[in-house]
Amino acid sequence: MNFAVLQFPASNCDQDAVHVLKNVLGHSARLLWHKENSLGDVDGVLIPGGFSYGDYLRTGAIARFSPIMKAVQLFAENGGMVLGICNGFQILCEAGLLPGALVRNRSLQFCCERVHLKVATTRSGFTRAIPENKLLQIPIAHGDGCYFADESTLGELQKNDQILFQYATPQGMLTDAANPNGSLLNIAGICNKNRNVAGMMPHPERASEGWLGGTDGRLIFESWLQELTGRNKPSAT
Amino acid sequence: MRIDPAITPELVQKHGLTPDEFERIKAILGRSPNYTELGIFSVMWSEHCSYKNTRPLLKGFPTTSDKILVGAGEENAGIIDIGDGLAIAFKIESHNHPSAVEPFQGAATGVGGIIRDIFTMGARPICALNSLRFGELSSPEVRRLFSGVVSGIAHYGNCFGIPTLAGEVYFDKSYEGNPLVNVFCLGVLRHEQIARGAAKGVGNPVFYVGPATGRDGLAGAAFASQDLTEESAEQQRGAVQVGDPFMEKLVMEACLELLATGCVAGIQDMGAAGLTCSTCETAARAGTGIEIDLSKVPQRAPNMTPYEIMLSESQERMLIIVKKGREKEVQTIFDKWDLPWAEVGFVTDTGQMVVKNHGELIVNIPASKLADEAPIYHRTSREPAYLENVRRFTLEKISDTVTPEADLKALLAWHSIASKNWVYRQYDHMVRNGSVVCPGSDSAVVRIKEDSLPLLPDGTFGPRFTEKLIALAVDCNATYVYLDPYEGAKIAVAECARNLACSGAIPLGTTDNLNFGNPHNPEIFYQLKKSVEGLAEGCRAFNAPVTGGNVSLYNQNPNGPIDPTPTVAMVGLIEKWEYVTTQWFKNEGDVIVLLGEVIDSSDPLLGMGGSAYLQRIHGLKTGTPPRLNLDKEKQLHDGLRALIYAGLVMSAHDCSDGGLGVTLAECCISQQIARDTPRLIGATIDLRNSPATRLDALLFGESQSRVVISVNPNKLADAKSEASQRGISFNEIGTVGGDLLTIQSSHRTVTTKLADLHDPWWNAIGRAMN
Amino acid sequence: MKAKITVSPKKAVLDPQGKTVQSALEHMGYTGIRAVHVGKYLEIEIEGDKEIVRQQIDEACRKLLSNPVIEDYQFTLE
Amino acid sequence: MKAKITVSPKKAVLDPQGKTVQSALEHMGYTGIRAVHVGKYLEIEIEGDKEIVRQQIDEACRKLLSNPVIEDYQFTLE
Ligand SMILES: Nc1ncnc2c1ncn2[C@@H]1O[C@H](COP(=O)(O)OP(=O)(O)O)[C@@H](O)[C@H]1O
Ligand SMILES: [Mg+2]
Repeated sequence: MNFAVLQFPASNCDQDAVHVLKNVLGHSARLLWHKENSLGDVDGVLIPGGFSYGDYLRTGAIARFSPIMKAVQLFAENGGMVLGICNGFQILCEAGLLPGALVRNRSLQFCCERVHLKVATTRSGFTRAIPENKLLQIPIAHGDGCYFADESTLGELQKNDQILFQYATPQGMLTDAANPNGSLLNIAGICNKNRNVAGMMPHPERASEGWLGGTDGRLIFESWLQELTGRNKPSAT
Repeated sequence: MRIDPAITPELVQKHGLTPDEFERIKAILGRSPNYTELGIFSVMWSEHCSYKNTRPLLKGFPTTSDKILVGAGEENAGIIDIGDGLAIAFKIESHNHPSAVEPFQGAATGVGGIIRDIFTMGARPICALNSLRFGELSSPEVRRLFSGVVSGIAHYGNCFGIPTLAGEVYFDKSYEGNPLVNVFCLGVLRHEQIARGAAKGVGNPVFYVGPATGRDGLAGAAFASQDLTEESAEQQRGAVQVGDPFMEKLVMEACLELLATGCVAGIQDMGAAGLTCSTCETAARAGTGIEIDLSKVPQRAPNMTPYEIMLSESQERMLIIVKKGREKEVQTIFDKWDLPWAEVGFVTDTGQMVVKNHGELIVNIPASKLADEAPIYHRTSREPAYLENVRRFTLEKISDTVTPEADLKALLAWHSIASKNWVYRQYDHMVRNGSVVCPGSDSAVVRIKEDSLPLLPDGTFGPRFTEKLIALAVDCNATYVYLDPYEGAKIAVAECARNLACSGAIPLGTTDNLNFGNPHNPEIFYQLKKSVEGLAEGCRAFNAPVTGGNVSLYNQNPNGPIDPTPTVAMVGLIEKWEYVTTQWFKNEGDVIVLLGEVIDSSDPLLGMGGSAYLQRIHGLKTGTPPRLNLDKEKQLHDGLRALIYAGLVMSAHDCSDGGLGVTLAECCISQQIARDTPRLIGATIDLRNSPATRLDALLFGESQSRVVISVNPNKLADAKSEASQRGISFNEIGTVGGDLLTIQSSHRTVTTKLADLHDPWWNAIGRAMN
Repeated sequence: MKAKITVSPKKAVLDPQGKTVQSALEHMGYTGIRAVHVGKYLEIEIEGDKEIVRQQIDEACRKLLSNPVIEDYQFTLE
Repeated sequence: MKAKITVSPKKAVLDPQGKTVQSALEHMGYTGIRAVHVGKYLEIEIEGDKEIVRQQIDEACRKLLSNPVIEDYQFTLE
């Protein structure tokens, strides 16, 4: 598969995403500068973590106006699969490709640690390869990861089975103590209604090699690859 | 037009220059300096830039090895070969005074500064460390400084995208009002990618890159508060430097991209003393001259004077000397990254640093005399009076413990020993996908993979290589240094090297940060001198030459000087993945072995002098600290590495603050799997055969040259024979397993539940901060 | 001209900063505090026809300077 | 009563956030922008004697709500 990993000014997990897609999973992945207007020939788009535009004003707020985001919008409308990780999730929300917003952690502190994630649904192209009831261990690293949406949006998310991941205790309970940032419903990741665009605060690319303390993150990329296999390429401008 | 103030003796004095120094300046120039020139001399001849008080001492450091590619003092940072054509650049730097004034921005700009020092060398920065000292957390002001500094480091490092992978934090009254913020950065590059801070090639244009210059940082020691302008008083004083990590990330990416094109003749960051330092040093290094015109320098504030522009410390700026005819490539790259740039001057053959403003000559100084011929002072030293009292301390003055369980918990909760997770959780310590061992073990370990490197001219990372593993640690027990500067400094080096050995690494090099009080005080100068001797001795012993460092003097508060704090950061190489070792116990049934002696019986204080135990339990900061035999220590490290290489070691943790008791507890409780998921694993220890006369010394004495390892029982015989061949003492002291830590001794049995140890240790700092 | 823009968190959005400031103020001994909200303040110096500028600022607020999911904005032009 | 407080970076101090927002606005096509400054906005709902509250808010601004080293504040009471 061919992946484009978007590169905004001060994206800083861009190279990490390329590394995992390319060197760990053996697919082709290249960095795509935000000033480009076209995605070229790609099967999937990954918006990586980082501090695009220094996180100034609001996380993801400025990046979403970059030229490349128009192409991403179109790609997504045509069914193309887009995954936003951390800052990528924030950008997707700002761009309106995902509902809700990510606000300051309730501790008001940046938080970097491994967390437990309950997989709320395997009915998505980003979670389908995850064994039923498996609790994932994946690191988070963010200062603005508190997921917020109004009541009706939350209701929609639940009704449509759009919640992908939720912060959980080691036993899989969705408690307040397990919630590192105050996210509503302990939400760590969601997808859109069409299930082709997803965002998550945890960093699966940091949990894809055993030496770095776990490989649970790989299941997410493997789900994506499974989903892409046997799909037609969406038209990309 | 503004009129420069007259050069009076008072003005010279306000610039921190002595009458003798002023005479020297006049001799160099053959005339009296003007106001801007005076400012330039004052910053270049400050301790920060010239090391005028410490240079003779620093000569004692070992600075060579067959692996050193760029040595101490040559450039912005030293560079060491790590094989396969790869190299690492690293350095530590202090930002103590700025952090005292504005903790968040002071610490943030400290991180920014050290990162620039590294990518200036052509290296891609891949990890950062920090070493911090504060007063005690019971004070709200200290809490404000502590949380400000930590979030400043987090803000800059996280946004820039560098993992802050290790560090240390100590709390002691002596740092109240004068916190220490030392930050370290390490970068990676190929040998042929080394860049130089030299203004080579007469006629080459000089570029300024980065944000516009403002009146930032002018409040430094060198600034004289004259009525210079009509601007507000606040603007005259100069503004606190504000860091912009976003800008720095772009500047770095652009600079690395630019260096790959081969159109750069020389490059230097504008750190302390900004344009002044970068222009005269690059010219001095190349033996050339340099001429710039200030009217071309981007300026943020209106009506800036030449003096202000030359002395400004605005952040995230670089000076780049470009090969003539290739200016276009520079412009293309900086435009791509939306970075401000300007061509401000050119390289000359006159040896002079010439500064003009709209064509008018403002500054004309021989560059090399300014950069390299600062005065040197041999200060007098005198043994501090307090040391006599220290030596008089004996153990008879305190009675042995009858509450060892409570003492152990108290020590684990003592803020200098307690887990620093409240700190390092705020740092992104995993970005760049290289963090093999994260904060929480003796050393951090980072892997070097292809994308750790700057790109080559062809846009690739170059030939493949096997991933490399670098271990890092930073240490200094300043209490020891206070109580015995020479021995304490030696111990700082030894502890650092021991931390590396515990992780399976062999030392490559050292960088140090000398944080001391006022060197004009002979007692302080004594601390400085003896510490440097101790560091030098230690670095020699472990074959870890000093590749660079930093000096920060005048660290005092109204109550007196800080404890002498020669912070040591050491970098090592782990040759194979299998050698990577962490400090926590792994498996039930493994045998616990103490490498080294249970207690140093030749020490009359049994390792209790200066110990955490004396400080925390008895409120005493005294006693001669433990002795350290470097030969024995080196033998221990070599032996430990041999055991690790032979695959015989499951865990290794060095015995330091808090002694054997704290070390064992940490082996049981320090593995953190995920949020709220520590892995607790117990141990049963039998010290009944040990010779100790006192229980407190047995549990909490800090005798040196000791490491606790765990060994699979099937490999015990092999381990024992390897150890005996290596001449290191090998004491089986217990077994891993259960949910208690039990320590039997001839005095009594000490038993604690692991959860009761973990909670105070893990949460002490967080609780103090809430 | 100067546009002075305030952006505040919507009432339904968790405002931990407001909460923290409130309890810090209470710790400092201030009484009678009912609520604290923390938002953003922007000042934009801009030239142009006042009515056009007004429209532009309003648009910029909607598109970039605030996020309608979580924030409300207000501005004045001087 | 409501105290409306704005906290802005001092003029002499670098305001990277303001700079970044300014260039974002320019990229989006807005013209005529001379400068952008980004600061904080606080609303405090508080009961008490107006004069006393004014003093309290002023003190709180100096001690807690702004960082006098790099920021200026202003407030109104309504
Ligand atoms: N300021 C800090 N930043 C990052 N990591 C830290 C910091 N302080 C301590 N740590 C980490 O916590 C662990 C324990 O530190 P320390 O108590 O100094 O250990 P030791 O006694 O072995 O030197 C180490 O892994 C260290 O890197
Ligand atoms: Mg230490």
